Amino acid sequence: MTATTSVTGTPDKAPEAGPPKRRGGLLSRITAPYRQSHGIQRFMLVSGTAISLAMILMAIFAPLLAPYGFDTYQDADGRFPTQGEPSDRNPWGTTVQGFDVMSRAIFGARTAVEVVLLAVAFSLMIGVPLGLISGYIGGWLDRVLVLIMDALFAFPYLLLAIVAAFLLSNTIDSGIVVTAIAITVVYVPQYFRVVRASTLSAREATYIEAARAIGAKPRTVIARYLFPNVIQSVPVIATLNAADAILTLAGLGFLGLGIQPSEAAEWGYDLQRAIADAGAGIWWTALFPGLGIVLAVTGLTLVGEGLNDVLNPTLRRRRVDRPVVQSRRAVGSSAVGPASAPEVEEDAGQ
Amino acid sequence: MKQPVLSLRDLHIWYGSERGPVRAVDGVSLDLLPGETVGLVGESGCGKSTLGRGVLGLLPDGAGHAGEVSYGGRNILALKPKELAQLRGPDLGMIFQEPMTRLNPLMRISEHFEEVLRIHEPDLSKKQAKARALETLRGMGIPPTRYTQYPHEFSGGMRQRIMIALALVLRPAVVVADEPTTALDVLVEAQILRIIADLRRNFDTALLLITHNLGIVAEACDRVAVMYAGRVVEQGPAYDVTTKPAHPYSRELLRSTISLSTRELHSIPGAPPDLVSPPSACRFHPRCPNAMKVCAEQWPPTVTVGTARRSECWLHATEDIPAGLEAPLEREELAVAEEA
Amino acid sequence: MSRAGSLRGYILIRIALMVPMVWVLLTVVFLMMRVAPGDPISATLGGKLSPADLDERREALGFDRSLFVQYLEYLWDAVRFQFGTTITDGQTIGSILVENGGATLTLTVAALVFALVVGLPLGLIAGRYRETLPDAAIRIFAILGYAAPPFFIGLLAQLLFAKNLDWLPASKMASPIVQAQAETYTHILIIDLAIDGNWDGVWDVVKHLILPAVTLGLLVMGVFIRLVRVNVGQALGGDYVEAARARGVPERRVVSRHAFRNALVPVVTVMGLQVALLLGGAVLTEQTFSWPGLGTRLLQYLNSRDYIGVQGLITVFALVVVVISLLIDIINALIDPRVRY
Amino acid sequence: MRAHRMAVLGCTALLAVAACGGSDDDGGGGENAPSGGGGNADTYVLGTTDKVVALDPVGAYDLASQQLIGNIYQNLLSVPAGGNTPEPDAAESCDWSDDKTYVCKLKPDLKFSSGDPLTAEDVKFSLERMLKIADPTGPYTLLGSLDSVEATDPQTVTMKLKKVDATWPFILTHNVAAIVPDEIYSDSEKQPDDKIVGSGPYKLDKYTPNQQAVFSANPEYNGPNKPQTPKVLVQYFEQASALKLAIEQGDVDVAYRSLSPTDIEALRNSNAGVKVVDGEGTEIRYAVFNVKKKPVDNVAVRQAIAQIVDRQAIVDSIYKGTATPLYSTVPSAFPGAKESFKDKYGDPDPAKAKQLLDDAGVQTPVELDAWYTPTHYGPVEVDLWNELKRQLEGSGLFKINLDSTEWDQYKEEAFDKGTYYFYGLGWFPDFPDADNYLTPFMRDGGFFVNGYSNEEVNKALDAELASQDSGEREEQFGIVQDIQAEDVPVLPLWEGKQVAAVREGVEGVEKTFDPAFQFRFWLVTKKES
Repeated sequence: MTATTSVTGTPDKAPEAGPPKRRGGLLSRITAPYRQSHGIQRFMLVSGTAISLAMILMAIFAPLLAPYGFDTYQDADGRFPTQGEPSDRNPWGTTVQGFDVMSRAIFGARTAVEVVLLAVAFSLMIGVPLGLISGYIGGWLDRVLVLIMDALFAFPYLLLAIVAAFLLSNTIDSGIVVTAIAITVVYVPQYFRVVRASTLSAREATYIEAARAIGAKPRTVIARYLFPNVIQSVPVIATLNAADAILTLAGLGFLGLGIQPSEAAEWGYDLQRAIADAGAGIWWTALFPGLGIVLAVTGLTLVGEGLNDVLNPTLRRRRVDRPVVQSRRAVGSSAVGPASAPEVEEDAGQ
Repeated sequence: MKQPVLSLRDLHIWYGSERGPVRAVDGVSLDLLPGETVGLVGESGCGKSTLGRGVLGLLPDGAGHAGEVSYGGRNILALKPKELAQLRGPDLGMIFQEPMTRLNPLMRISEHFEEVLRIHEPDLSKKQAKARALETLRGMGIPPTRYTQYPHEFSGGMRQRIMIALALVLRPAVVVADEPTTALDVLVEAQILRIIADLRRNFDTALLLITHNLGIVAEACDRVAVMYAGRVVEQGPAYDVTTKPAHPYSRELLRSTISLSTRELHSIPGAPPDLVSPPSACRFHPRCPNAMKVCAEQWPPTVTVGTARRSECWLHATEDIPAGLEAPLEREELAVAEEA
Repeated sequence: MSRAGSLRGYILIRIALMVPMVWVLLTVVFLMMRVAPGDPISATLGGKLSPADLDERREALGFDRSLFVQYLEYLWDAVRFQFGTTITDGQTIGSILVENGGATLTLTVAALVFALVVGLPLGLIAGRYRETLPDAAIRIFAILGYAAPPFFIGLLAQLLFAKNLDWLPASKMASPIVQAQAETYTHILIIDLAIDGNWDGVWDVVKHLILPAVTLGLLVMGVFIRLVRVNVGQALGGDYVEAARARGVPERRVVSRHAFRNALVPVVTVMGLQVALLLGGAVLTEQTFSWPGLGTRLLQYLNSRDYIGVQGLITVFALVVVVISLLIDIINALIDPRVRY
Repeated sequence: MRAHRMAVLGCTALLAVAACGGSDDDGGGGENAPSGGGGNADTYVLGTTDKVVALDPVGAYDLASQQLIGNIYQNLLSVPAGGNTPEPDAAESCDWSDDKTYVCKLKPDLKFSSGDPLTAEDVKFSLERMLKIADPTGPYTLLGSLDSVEATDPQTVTMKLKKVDATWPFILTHNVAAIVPDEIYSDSEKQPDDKIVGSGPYKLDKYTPNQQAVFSANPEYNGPNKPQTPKVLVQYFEQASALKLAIEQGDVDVAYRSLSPTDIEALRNSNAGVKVVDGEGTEIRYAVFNVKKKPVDNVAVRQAIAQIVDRQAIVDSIYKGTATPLYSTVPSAFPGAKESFKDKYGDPDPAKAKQLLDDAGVQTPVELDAWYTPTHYGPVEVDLWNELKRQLEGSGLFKINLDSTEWDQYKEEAFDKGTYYFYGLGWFPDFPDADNYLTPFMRDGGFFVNGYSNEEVNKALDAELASQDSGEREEQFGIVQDIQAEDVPVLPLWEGKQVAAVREGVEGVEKTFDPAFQFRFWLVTKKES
């Protein structure tokens, strides 16, 4: 779902950037979407966050959670069987290479989170400032940047990632960095476009003129005034960016261009090796990496969609229960008065 | 004596909101005689648009209602959606305020007409339908050559005329016009008003004209109902109410209307009340210059103050005020902040 | 000023706008390929040719000249649709397009059709009954469709429908006999078979097409569902819908005729981007189903480190997306009169 | 077979299949199985994941291309199925007129599928064209010892060699000596893939690269190998899993080359109307030491590694019975093969290895870098090297850092720059003779330039090349193999079986599995099902 323009419904219409909301604490700003959401949105937001958090925790505490290392092939009493059935020694069975499926799955989360953090960080660091500067300063710089970014938009993002991985695989040896760079190349235009749009609309806002009027230098205007406002729509893009990063990582792994097993556990690679097993009725080697990818991406997309619904006011349907209407008669004693039915003058009208 | 074509009996329409029910229409009774134009005036936010939409049953899902809107012997509010849809068009018509967004941008004007005609009069042939539409449009001053153009190719005024034509092509008995001219400039407004005036002569249509412009009411309406905070505080013949308003709010409203003869501006202090928890008893008492103690404690009676005129105010029933409550209501000086 | 006049003007502007974009694209591809160290020739034929032969080959293809000269030559070739001949199997990019383009075209079109046929109605239902259970179910389905990578869905589909149920063929574009008999007129198998009137051949290709098209279609369907849902939701609250209801137009017709039609406009505008997503997904889908498309060829050239092949195909992919987004802008103008005006 | 034989893209030479669990469809009716009585079907379909590089012999040194070329063109001599000595094919008879001149007489009225006659002129044209074009992806280097070729008369070809070469008759059986029509083929450019003409048993009717190749029996063919099935379709697949599903569904009658070990094991145990056939193969996998680089310059280190490596464990856990342990670079199928490594090191024994290292005063654990290439030899390669790492580290004597790079960089680093000193390579036969498995590895650093040179080895190789007596040659081969085990410049690991999955009713596939590694279309028949 990289078509972010579709995320906010109408393309290029940035959410109105009113004056900065009152400086609620960071926590209240983070939990604001949850409080505002209700019904289905809340379910999506909450479940999405739960899954994503589970993934992140699994990644952080991988060494504690996983029974073995990601490339352990034996324990006290000898080697693991290859493609062994799930047993108490290997709760989720073993892969064709004799690794423990559960440990690979858990460490796979770590690799995924690493790539996601790197990719999102790179994309943010490049995309957002570019968008801000281009939107605020405008002129020929803006036109050139827009042209380049639109061109990059035309690229199918997986192809760009494949070629980038293909080109960089010799220079940079860590697969994780290569994948992250590949995804960054694709995601910078997304941030650029959204941030630029909201900068353009925020630029005209009165409080920006006021800041300029009191002599603020462009840099401070951008940093102190524009940035907090424009950042509002970035989390939605970030979650989808993360989801796509995982899919790209898996795609590269499947094509053999991603991370080698000796370097780290990667779901895409494990899934690709497990395709032959699945054909042979060995279900556990393919199921868990596949599930890992699907869950991680679903979690992130749910958060993205939930956030988008909350941030996009036009979508909110006031799901408020129908009030019970009591006619005035039933209202308490305070309003004493003639029966509500007005006397109708018989001879009304000419 | 003509039977009213549409009569509202103690109509309540409340919206659900986080802070509790918004009592937009809170007990309104009003009648509409065939061919009669009734003006419904009041400040914005007093519930007149809600009432207008309530008549056609165009309420959002979360709205609760009570009381009766009877048309042709049936209570519209109790009708099933299918029956209500059959009524809208041939019997009940509506004209909206903003013409720019009221036509489907992807459909030609001809398609709009063919759609509504084919739904309500299926046996009409395409040619007859087109003739009927063109005839109504000609009445609105829109040339047949533009029949197949798209909405975005018309000006605001033209689109409003098309909307009116669409509402009238099925010759409804009752038309609710929700501020039809507010979005238009004065010249176009005059044309629209002349068209509306013709309604009564050509089609004997009853018209509920919702507006906040008292000038229009004086000029185009037979009777007028003044609405405040969800209730009709005064109703009666347009001429009488506009020249000799009975209810203090009507009087204040007329005084703050700008006309060529206005010397100095007058405005009613305070702001329209919060409909979630409206002021007790007479809702105008916080802003009413003639407010008495009783006004804040007991609900004012609806009193007949003239031929077919009623007003809901203790001033008309000073004799019934319980002892000691007739003294004027002291009010602390309104702080400026509260004023805004 | 006839309406067509402004449409033609509109198209000319769009085409004019496309030229700088294509120029930027070509530059990006050119630079990207030069990022890697060494030059394409030594990378591809390094191990096989003696240094002397390598130099001679490099001269032949002009990789020894300055980067800028190479760049100008590359642009000049691109303008004349010469994207170079591959090093490993000496094919011109044009011939590759002719040979494998048809398969990718068939697959992406079928996937798009599936995504629209399934996505739009679901989006309509979700938009119409927002915040209800069906809405939630449809949205989850859309997300899962996107979240599961094509090769995972493809694998499951092959195991279930091809292996265990044996309803559908598991891979390839046609069964061996059909493919052997097919004459080539347009290099698009299904059309060639149709030209021959070989209808059970066509049916055979359709059967082979179902699994890959659905697998790839799921990737894009999610976006359509969400788009239609958002726009139908907004349209149902819109002014012209309320006006239509006031005219007694029944709710079912309001939803399908007014809300849905207007919700389609943004779907068309975003179609261009979906083509890019489809082409990306096509690489994985073709690999899983042994589909002889451009994606498969690109991977072959990647594995044989054939820079010219990779560079040519990537340029073609990007140009296809740009051209299609131009076409879509024009379609958009046809559908939505406001754009033309 | 020169170095770039390994340019076989993405193929696991070893085919292994995992048992197909879940509900097995019974004999999944292939919808294209022609109905009709018990006679032989007129078509069968061969499925493979190989990638064909070229169909003109000039540009084809990879195994995938040669599977087709062997059926399209004729050679003067060819190795019949199951045999391992060259027999006359297009030639009536061939013989040495002196130790450096080889004369062949052609059979009368041979024709190409285009109708053009096949004469000595064509043979001369084919050989000279091969050397003139010298395509980098072609096998032209095999004709290194050819000095000149003359068509003394329309039916006789006289070839003069630069040096005595007993393997020359074998080289004539190789695709490098395939006979092409001089009327159609050019002597400066490769023939396009869709205009291929040969005089072999089958002619190519239709070819869509990496999709399908359509063959039908060549009407003009009159040689020893009569086609039994008139039409043969070759289907190309991208993934082994898709190929396996195709054979199970009956879309394909024979699945040959690159089913994964898991696939083959599954097909072996499944009853989906598919059975697995195999014959000994001659593909080998071995590790190479750059004897000039620390720490493998010390022979004791290399011997210790040879002592620890457990070939049986590798074959069982990774290749699931589609490969067998290899104790010398010469595959066991060849006359003159000798299990020198087994004789010298016996069973794997880390203690003996430790002894070897202590005697040489080598500090343990020895830190070693090892390299493999992930895609070139297929996905199973990484498992082989993981296993080697586990075994060597398991002995406590070594610390292995494993690394992998893409194929072209791998060749550059290993052969040209020599930075890699312990890495894996594979090899296919050019012709079924032990020399083809010793000279390229042992003579002066071999094709991988590992810096190893041994006078005694070179002397023995010269002797076996010069002698015509097979007994004498086998003795020389033995000497070279023993030195190989002693100096361990190269560490043989396993030799792969040729394996294929075939549907019931398909006969003759196992007959073509022999050291020549050529899939002979004409041997295969398919019963009407």
